[in-house]
Amino acid sequence: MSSSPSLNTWSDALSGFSIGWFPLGLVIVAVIPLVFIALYALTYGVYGERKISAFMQDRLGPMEVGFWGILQTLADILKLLQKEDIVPTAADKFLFVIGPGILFVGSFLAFAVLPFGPAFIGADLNVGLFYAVGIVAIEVVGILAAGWGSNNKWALYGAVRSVAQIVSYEIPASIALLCAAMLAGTLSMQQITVMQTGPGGFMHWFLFNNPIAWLPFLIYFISSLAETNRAPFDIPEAESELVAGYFTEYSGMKFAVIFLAEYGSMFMVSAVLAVAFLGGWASPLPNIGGLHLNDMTSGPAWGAFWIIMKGFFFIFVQMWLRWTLPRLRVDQLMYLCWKVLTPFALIAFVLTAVWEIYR
Amino acid sequence: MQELGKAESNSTRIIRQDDKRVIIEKDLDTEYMVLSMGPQHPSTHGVLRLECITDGEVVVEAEPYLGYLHRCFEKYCENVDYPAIVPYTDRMDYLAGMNSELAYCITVEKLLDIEIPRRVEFIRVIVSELNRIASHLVAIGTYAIDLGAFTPFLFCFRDREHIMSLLEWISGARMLYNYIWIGGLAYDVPADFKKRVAEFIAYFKPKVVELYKLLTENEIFVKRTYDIGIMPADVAINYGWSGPMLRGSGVKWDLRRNDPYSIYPELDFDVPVPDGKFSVVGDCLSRHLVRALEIDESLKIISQCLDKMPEEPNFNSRAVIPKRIRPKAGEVYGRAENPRGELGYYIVSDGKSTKPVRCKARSSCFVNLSAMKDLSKGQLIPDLVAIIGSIDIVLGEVDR
Amino acid sequence: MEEAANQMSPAVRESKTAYDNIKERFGEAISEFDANPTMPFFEVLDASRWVDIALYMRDNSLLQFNYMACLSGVDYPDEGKVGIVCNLENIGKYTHKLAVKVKCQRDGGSIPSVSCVWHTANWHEREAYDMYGMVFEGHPDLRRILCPEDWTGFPLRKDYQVQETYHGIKVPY
Amino acid sequence: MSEYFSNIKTGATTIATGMGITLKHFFNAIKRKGDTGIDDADYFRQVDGLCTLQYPKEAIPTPPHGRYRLYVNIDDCIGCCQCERACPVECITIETIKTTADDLAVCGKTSGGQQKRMWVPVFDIDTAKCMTCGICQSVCPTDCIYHTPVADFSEFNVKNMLYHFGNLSKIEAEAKKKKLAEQQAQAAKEKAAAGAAGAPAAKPAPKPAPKPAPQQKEGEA
Repeated sequence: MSSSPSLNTWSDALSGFSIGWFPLGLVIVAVIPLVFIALYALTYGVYGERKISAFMQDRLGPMEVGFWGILQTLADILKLLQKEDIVPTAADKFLFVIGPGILFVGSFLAFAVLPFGPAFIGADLNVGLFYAVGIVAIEVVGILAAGWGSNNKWALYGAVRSVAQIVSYEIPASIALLCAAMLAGTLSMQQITVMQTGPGGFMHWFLFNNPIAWLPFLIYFISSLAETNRAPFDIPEAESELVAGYFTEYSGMKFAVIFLAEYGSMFMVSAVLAVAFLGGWASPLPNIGGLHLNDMTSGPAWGAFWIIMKGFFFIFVQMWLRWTLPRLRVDQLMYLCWKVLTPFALIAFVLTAVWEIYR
Repeated sequence: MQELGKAESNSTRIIRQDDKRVIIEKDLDTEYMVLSMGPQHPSTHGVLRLECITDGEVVVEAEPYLGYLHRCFEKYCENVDYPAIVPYTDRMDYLAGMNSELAYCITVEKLLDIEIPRRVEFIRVIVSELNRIASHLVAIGTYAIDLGAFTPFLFCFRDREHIMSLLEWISGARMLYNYIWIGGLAYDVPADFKKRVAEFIAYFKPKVVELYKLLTENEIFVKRTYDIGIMPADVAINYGWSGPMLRGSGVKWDLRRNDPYSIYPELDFDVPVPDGKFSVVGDCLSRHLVRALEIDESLKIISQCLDKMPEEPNFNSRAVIPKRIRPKAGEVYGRAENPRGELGYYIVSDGKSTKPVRCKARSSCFVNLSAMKDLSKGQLIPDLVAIIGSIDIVLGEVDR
Repeated sequence: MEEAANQMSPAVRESKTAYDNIKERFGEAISEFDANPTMPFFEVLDASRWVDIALYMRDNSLLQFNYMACLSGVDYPDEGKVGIVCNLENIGKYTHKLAVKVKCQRDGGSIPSVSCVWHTANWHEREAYDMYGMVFEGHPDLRRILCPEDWTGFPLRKDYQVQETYHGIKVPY
Repeated sequence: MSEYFSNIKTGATTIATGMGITLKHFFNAIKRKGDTGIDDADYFRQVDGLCTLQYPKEAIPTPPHGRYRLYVNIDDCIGCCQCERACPVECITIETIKTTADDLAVCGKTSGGQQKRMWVPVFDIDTAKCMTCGICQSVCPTDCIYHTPVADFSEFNVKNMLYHFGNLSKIEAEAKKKKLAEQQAQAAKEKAAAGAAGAPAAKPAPKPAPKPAPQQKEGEA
């Protein structure tokens, strides 16, 4: 009872701390996401996926570098850094080089509007959600550049598939997010989160606040898998069909950048999902009587903790799905998008509108 | 409406409508792309090369190219003694070495006309059925990988590992056994072998059910394989298909039943063929189902063999092996049901030398694969991968 | 002759019955029946009629050899010939099996292709051509199948000498 | 339309079943399979959970008659060269020198009590070529060549894969060869002399017949 509020106070104090005019505390809070991204990509993203997949498959996974192989990713990155940077002779060099860059930038630009806590958001745009959806779609350009620039037939197939897939799945994904925006009445990510905070903890989240929200929630989750090329929608990189899809020709650091971008956008869509339906940085714990759990676990540092945890949870689900399911075929993918997800998204849209009117 | 033909390029089609008016339809000017799939490709199961002519993602024609793993098996056979061929047969179909050895040994025994002790026959059937399970596990597992599911593959390999251990225990090697010899076996089985195999069956049965739930019943898997690569029964026979491929087309043809060898006539087992309820007869799913069901049948056979196997203390498994194998002049075509189909050996002996004059291996994969060109017409690339996977080729046996 | 027929195992007797049917139709074009117990066979003496015989064997309602189990090339250096051995049988109706031999001259000889009769023969004939060098007339796609296309010689002939180098690579190991 | 919904339903349920299975395995990862071998009675009681082993540290034991690295107990070898002839990949090279009569005692007997009549200065096995088929083992009359269960014997230099089992050093071998040659020459001379004296000329043996050996024994002694 006594320690938790002090942590909360500490959290508040941290964000309020400043040396003269310089808000050092806020800067520290602002650094959290950047440090986090690096740490996340290194540990949870790559190492976590390898370990999770290993455990699901009755394997041990990486064990050699560090305790239980925890430093494996670092070793891999060192290896990738040392590798010769190869650009195929027949490749379109400009596109080949710029492709991974666009991918990387596209996946990390969206972090700008991600509210990492009540105190920190890179840019609280009033069209934040719209921006996030739009900027993630820039990846298509990067993938197309990488696939075309490689001058490889497999890469071209991967790129073509990817473009068709991502552009198609933008539609149900956007409509599903629109439902959340309608529930919140705003497009600002921070405002959407604020709408879902309250003393009731998770009771205020759209998902538990509102039975209809489950539908857009699921639709967005499925679409987000497709948008980040995760299984069972990993047809652009389908390793058993297209060798490695659009990044067949990449090696060394360019490959690492593509990889990092993939994990970046994985977290991105998970965080957007958390913001839109699960209250972003809002603490899930409710105030029960005299026990002010919610108040205790709120604040800038706690906020960052909660949104990261929520994001991680969805990444875990993404990995879990990936290591369970076979891959869809191109036409089945389109079937799912246009004949299942899009109609249901539209239905969800109408239902949400009705809910909003008659609530 | 009737398509009269293609003119100039494939983009222009001349179509005659009902009123005899001829119209020329012009599409976007596209070209076919030649896509070389393999020999280094994740889903060609080794070093098969397919030269695909593709129209977008649609395969217009796929021509297989073989020979990247050609190791002159037949030339070798003409230069080594009969017993020394056995280790080479292992290396042909390296996933089912016991079955390859069995096929070769019964062929030579047919030529030698010798009687094999019953216990040897039982052990032979047990090990070759164990190996059949192992081989089908690889087939199912790699098929899952082809379709993008990685976990079932590793589950399959985990269980296959136990079979490998069992076979290593009796033969001394994990994959290339040289265990079944002409006229006998290299060793008798260890004392606890029967018990351990029984334990394996008890362990393995729930794992198969789990595998079915994880893979075979999965809707995505079913959708990926249902109605893909259909081969009608008569065409399959004409192509010389055999084994699970032929049974997948609905022909109840199993050499263990139809041309029985060893002690199979005494054993009670079914020959699974698809009934068309869960799959279209002859499609990839049927072939997968046949393999999955055959695992159950093999388990049945093994448990029967364990019950019926005669116990003979101080059994000498090499008792009837001829000192010098020199068959009388003649020729023989002998065969056995391999996990992949009919594995036949055509052996010619001149009666003078201890080396065969001609030893041809009729490999099942080689024949099954020859239908690839027909099967692949008009399929999508992901379906092409599904079809190759369902043929379950082992390039060691295709190229020999 | 009677005695010989009585000594035959049931399987060989079945083959003999099938053979008699073919003999009746083709007479001199095929040789006598070789009733060995391991692989009963007959030889096609007039190779030019091989496709007719094959078609008859496949389509005759009493024969229906619809399944070609194996087609192997064989070298007969003593006779100066190379040939093929086809193991045929029926799937579904009958249990009879029969092997057929067709031979041709070692140098420049040719055998009619039966790949139009049994699709199995397509690749098997390519293999036989690859290894023994007999030409299959009417084969849709007669190329080498296991050896590289520019390989010289036919490896399974008894008098085969391996080439010294192949594209600058030393061949004999 | 009902098919449409039933499709979605089967899809969802089968995916959920699959995910249940993988999650079960995920939580089962706290357990690990042991590394007892197949000949142990507990083998199938320890198979739950993670099943991979960290190879160089842990390994599945190879069974007692595992067919891996070849070993030659050269003390038992009688130099019959049967393994060399039987080997399908020709990975065994043997050179033998006939033992001179006075050396028979030095040469010794096999563990089976058979008198050895050959020095084996060279008994090389190229384990890099060996395909562990076990044919040499099966033809050996004294069971002196056999596969051991040592499965991991990798080397950085392929030349180290050539195992030497010969029981004579090069110098010793030279000496023995010389000795044999001398004796043979002497035997041939004697024989020639004997032949010239008595019986119609025996072949001036370039290759010594096995018979003269005992005669020599007397001469030498």
